[in-house]
Amino acid sequence: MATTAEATPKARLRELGLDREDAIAMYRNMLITRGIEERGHILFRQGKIPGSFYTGRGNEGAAVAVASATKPQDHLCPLQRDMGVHVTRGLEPWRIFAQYMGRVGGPTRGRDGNVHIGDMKLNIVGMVSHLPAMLPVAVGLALSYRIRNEADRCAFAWSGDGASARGDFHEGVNLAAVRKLPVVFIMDNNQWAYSTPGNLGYNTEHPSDRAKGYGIENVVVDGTDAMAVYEAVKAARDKAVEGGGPTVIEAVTLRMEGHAVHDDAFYVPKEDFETWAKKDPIEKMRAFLLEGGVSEDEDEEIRGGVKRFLVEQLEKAEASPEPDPSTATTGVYASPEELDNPHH
Amino acid sequence: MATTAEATPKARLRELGLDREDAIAMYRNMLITRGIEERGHILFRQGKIPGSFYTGRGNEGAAVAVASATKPQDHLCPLQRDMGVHVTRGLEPWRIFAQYMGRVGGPTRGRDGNVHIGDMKLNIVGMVSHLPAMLPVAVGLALSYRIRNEADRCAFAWSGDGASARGDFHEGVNLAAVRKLPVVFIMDNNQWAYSTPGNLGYNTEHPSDRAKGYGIENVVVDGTDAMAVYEAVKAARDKAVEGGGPTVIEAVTLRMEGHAVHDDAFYVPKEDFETWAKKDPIEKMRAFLLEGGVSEDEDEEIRGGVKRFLVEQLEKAEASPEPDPSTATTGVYASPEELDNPHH
Amino acid sequence: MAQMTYLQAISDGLREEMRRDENVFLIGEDIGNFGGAFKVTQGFQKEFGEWRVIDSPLSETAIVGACTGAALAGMRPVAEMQFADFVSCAWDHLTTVSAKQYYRMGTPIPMTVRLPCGGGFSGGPFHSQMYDGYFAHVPGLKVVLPATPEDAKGMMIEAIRDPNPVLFFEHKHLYRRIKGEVPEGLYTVPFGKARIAREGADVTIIAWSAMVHVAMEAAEQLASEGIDAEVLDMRTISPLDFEAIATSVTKTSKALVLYEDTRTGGFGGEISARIAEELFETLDAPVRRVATADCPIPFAPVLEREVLPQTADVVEAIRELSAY
Amino acid sequence: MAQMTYLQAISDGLREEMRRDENVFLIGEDIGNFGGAFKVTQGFQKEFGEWRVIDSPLSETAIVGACTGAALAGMRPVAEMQFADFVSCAWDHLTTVSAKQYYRMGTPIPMTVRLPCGGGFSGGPFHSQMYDGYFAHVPGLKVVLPATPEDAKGMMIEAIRDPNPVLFFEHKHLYRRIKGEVPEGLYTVPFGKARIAREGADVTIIAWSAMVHVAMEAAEQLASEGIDAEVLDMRTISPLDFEAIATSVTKTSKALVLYEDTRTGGFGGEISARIAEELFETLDAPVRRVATADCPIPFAPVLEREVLPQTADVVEAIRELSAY
Ligand SMILES: Cc1ncc(C[n+]2csc(CCOP(=O)(O)OP(=O)(O)O)c2C)c(N)n1
Ligand SMILES: Cc1ncc(C[n+]2csc(CCOP(=O)(O)OP(=O)(O)O)c2C)c(N)n1
Ligand SMILES: [Mg+2]
Ligand SMILES: [Mg+2]
Repeated sequence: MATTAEATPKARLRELGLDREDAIAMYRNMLITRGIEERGHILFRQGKIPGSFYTGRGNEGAAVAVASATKPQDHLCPLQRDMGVHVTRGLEPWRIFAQYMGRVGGPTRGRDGNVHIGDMKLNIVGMVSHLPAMLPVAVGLALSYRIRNEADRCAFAWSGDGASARGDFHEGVNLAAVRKLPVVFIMDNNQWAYSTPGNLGYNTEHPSDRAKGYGIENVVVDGTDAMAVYEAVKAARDKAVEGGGPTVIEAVTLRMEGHAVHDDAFYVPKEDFETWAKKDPIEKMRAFLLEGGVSEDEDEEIRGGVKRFLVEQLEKAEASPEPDPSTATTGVYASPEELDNPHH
Repeated sequence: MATTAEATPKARLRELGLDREDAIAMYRNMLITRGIEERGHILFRQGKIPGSFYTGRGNEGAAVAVASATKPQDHLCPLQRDMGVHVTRGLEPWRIFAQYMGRVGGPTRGRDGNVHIGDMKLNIVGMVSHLPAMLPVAVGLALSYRIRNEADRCAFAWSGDGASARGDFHEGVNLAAVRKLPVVFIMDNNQWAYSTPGNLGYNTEHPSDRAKGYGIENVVVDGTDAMAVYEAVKAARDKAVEGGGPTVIEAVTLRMEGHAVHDDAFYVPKEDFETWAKKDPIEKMRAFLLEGGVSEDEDEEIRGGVKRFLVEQLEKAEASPEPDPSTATTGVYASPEELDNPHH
Repeated sequence: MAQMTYLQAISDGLREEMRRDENVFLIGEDIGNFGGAFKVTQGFQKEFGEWRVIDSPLSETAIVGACTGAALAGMRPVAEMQFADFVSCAWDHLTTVSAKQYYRMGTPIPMTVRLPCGGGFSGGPFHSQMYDGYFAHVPGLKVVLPATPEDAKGMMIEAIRDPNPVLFFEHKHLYRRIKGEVPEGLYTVPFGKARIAREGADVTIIAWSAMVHVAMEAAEQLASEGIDAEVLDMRTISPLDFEAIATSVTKTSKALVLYEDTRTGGFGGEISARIAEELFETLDAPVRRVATADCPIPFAPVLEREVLPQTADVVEAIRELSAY
Repeated sequence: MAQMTYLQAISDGLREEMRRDENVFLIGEDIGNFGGAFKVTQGFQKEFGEWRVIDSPLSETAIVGACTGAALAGMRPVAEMQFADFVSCAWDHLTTVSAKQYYRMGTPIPMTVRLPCGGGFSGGPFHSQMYDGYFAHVPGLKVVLPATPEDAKGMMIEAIRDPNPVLFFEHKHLYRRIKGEVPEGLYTVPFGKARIAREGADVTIIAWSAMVHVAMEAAEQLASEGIDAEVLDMRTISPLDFEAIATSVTKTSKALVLYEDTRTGGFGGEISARIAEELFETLDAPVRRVATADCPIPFAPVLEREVLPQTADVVEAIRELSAY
């Protein structure tokens, strides 16, 4: 595992080309991410979220860090544990709450639920359930950059440790490797695929070792260490846009909840939860900031701000109406004008 | 590439646990294989083979050697360049000719063509066109050996250099690796996938390097050297049945004809054809036998015998009637009795 | 006889047949230690061991491909798709290999794919689909869809024993909502024999899977209006018991086909076509279809309700049919 | 106007649109240096370069998945499946992602998948299939199937410009056998507008793709017997020009649906059902269907002929329909 150089937070930030505000923004985005998902649980218990509900608890640091290392022109194809990507890119939380509750204000206007969101204005492609079907899509985005010779543009595709066993992963990564496309593959290794442990999903030390079969590099980082993730992603992005081909970045975390609300994760050893609770990415980031000169007061203010912000956002979401049933069957096919002016 | 130990043919055979008759049988099977396919070309030009036609010229040595290293109880799932497998297992050539010509005597009774053949009495599973769809099937066969604790049984799955880019390869090999199933993967690396060269299909030195992504071993052998192939396969089979998990054996050859009859292979450098013509697997085997004490006369006799045998077999095939059109739509579903008594 | 939920009946059928025949094994995602996303195989791994209840990688093609291979080796594999929707990832294998191998090679492929299917609970576009019509279109595959606990158990056992690839659609919405008497021990319900769920004289409702229950509700409502509907539970659509349809429609002269797949291209169209083609002279009104709208299944309850067939839609359609 | 084969017309449409719009690119197996298995893109890589005519690995899902992505980035990707049959390997992606992305996310996916399809030349079970009915069942996809060179070119251009995923079925049996006048330059043939291939008064034959030619042959034969058949070339089945069908069947009162997909579950069933449902009172006879038998397409010519719809089958069916 690539280890984080021991350095003061300030030196570390300098090394990464980040300033204090960047770091605070990342921290804030992690707090917002967790806040959204925690409120999601409450909404679910209140019966306000239909269907099922799941979160990316434990992965906030990695998701936010990856997104922070991207540029606005990069397309991102995040998956089910990557709410932090949407938050970092600026998808307003009220729209996420609205999505959860099936309201018109959500990015899918009630047509899809949970974290099945995206916003092409923010260059985030909405995921589908079938995993990891969006990975070849990201490769196609990268291919189009290459065709158009867009110099500083990179696509990002996510996959889980488990979903990397699917054919879509293989075909997508292989095509990208063969054509040295500007794409970075993020592997959320949260140690479980639903109830299935890593050793039943892959036969290598790290799931990202699959990269070796494509002749590309993989880098394993501590996914609870946002700075480490940021560093690895930035390097991989630089390499990709310079024509060096794709990299797989594996962010190791533990999925800190069940697969979804109905799953109590009885199969995860309790000690593991305890161990990884101590490595909480938000606490880690907080410690980093405090050590780097952010005061307890300032921290308090940030956290309070996030809380208030989410309360507002939730109110706004609750005010978003249910979709009009008469629209249920419309918009199955796009009309030519929409190519120039898509909904999102 | 694993190199063949320099040794006398006799010592080499002893080392491999083979005797003179075994070697002659392999040679004979290669000759039959090539003879069948050469006659296939003639039949095609005569208009006796409907549709298209393709062969495995250049791969006779590898196909025969692999099959020779298997045991009768092993299931084999060969592909489009592996006629030698069928021949070695004992599928009678007249049935292959009948298959080519769409006659009832072919293993598919005119329902499928070319090398889309199999015979469950010989434990050969008939392939489909979609590549490499039979690979997960072989994994399932191996899985059933494991479930039933059958000690000395191994399944064999083939794939081309090109087809290894498909999801079926990934999912099948991964499952086998994770469960350490008794299966050996043979990769026919004939340097081309139709007109597509290796560097547009995979990004590693060898296509079998894909194995590294599954934490299993790959062995690259000269596919024109039957003894080298035999040795590698035997070792992989031993390992597999002892619980050591699967191996990918890559047999490097050159596809010595176009992809199929309509393809003149203009895209293959002429020098390559010349180079590889000198490495012809049958000539190599012949030299090996002559050096090992088989006389020119004996060789002449073997070759003459094969010729005569194929003339007979072809006659028998030509006598096989066309299928009865009224049967065209029957046998879409199996009836319960057929489970106990399948057609083949 | 024991009272069982539809889900328990499926488990029971699986368990009994696994006890009887050691060639039966299960493979799927999270079916072992976890007991499956819907807990159909809860406790199975304890009873039958890790090699008869196999937790696979996330690989639908490997799962069904391995089943084809195991079937060729004489096993009786049962695959679980975590949701029917994910069978799209194994579409190629099922249609290309499993379905055609017997016709081409003469080698039967006795395998079962379990498919928790259907909508009605805000599963959204990828956890709600009814995939039956796609597969009923494929020669070589059987498509079976029990509507009751008793059928669920008997058809499960029949599916495992059938020498062909069988797609066993278990409706998620019935799992825990539908209870009924289920015989103990081993029994089978043959494929290709519809069940008259309700006798009636005025109009025939042709349905399967969860839609049988919608049809029954509609029939009850209509009874109070003096319309006496016959409800046919097809049980399987491949094979299709067209004889049962013909008998009923010959009696009632009017037919409604109710199905949960999307309207256009769904299997109800095929049935409607056959009725009109083969019973042209008996029909007193055009065949009606009530089905899911031609769009993905939306997530929000208000939208999903609009898209999926509702009892009121059936009642309305039957009223019109009656008045024709 | 130039005389072109069906194949040349497709090439011509592709080439002209690629010249006009630099966002159009092609991806597929062996389409570059080799020019494609059927040589549709011969010379394209020379003209447009390696990054607009891309030889992909043997990976159907990567090919269409990449097209979805490129479409989202503003490109106009055109994928080639080497044979339509292999699209089964990309089924999941097309139905799960490409088809549903616009409904869910509001982002159009303008992409075209070229599918050399159909039987009649001993291609066997895996190089002969007609996959149209499977896709016409999927909301969000368009399914287009030109029958003439003129349509092939105009519909190719229309497909590329359409803001939705379009499955463009090119019938292999027409590639070099069918010639016709093809306008020069850029023009489009709109989707969802059937063409009256032959006017007639007695009976309507509804067909598309290669079957249009079978229908025309049958109509010629029938003319000599005094039966005047109208032949409708649907051109596209999703969208479906039901209005054209209704107009014709209202005139003739009798309809035959002719399609190359397997009979049960093929799209002809949907059309037959709609005719019987919506034109119940105009029909003077039950709708007839002539289609491929419910089995894989066998290899041997004697078997294949038996399974695929033949002109004689249509003639016979129309005679019976006329006599009804
Ligand atoms: C093709 C497919 N099969 C099954 C599922 C059901 N499913 C949803 S999440 C999941 C586990 C995914 O594991 P992993 O890729 O490790 O991602 P994680 O949820 O752990 O982040 C499964 C099996 C799915 N979404 N897609
Ligand atoms: C899924 C799939 N796509 C496309 C094809 C068409 N096709 C037949 S052989 C071939 C090339 C295969 O290359 P490789 O795997 O290297 O095998 P080889 O023919 O060289 O032995 C292609 C593209 C196919 N059979 N299956
Ligand atoms: Mg995981
Ligand atoms: Mg090859």
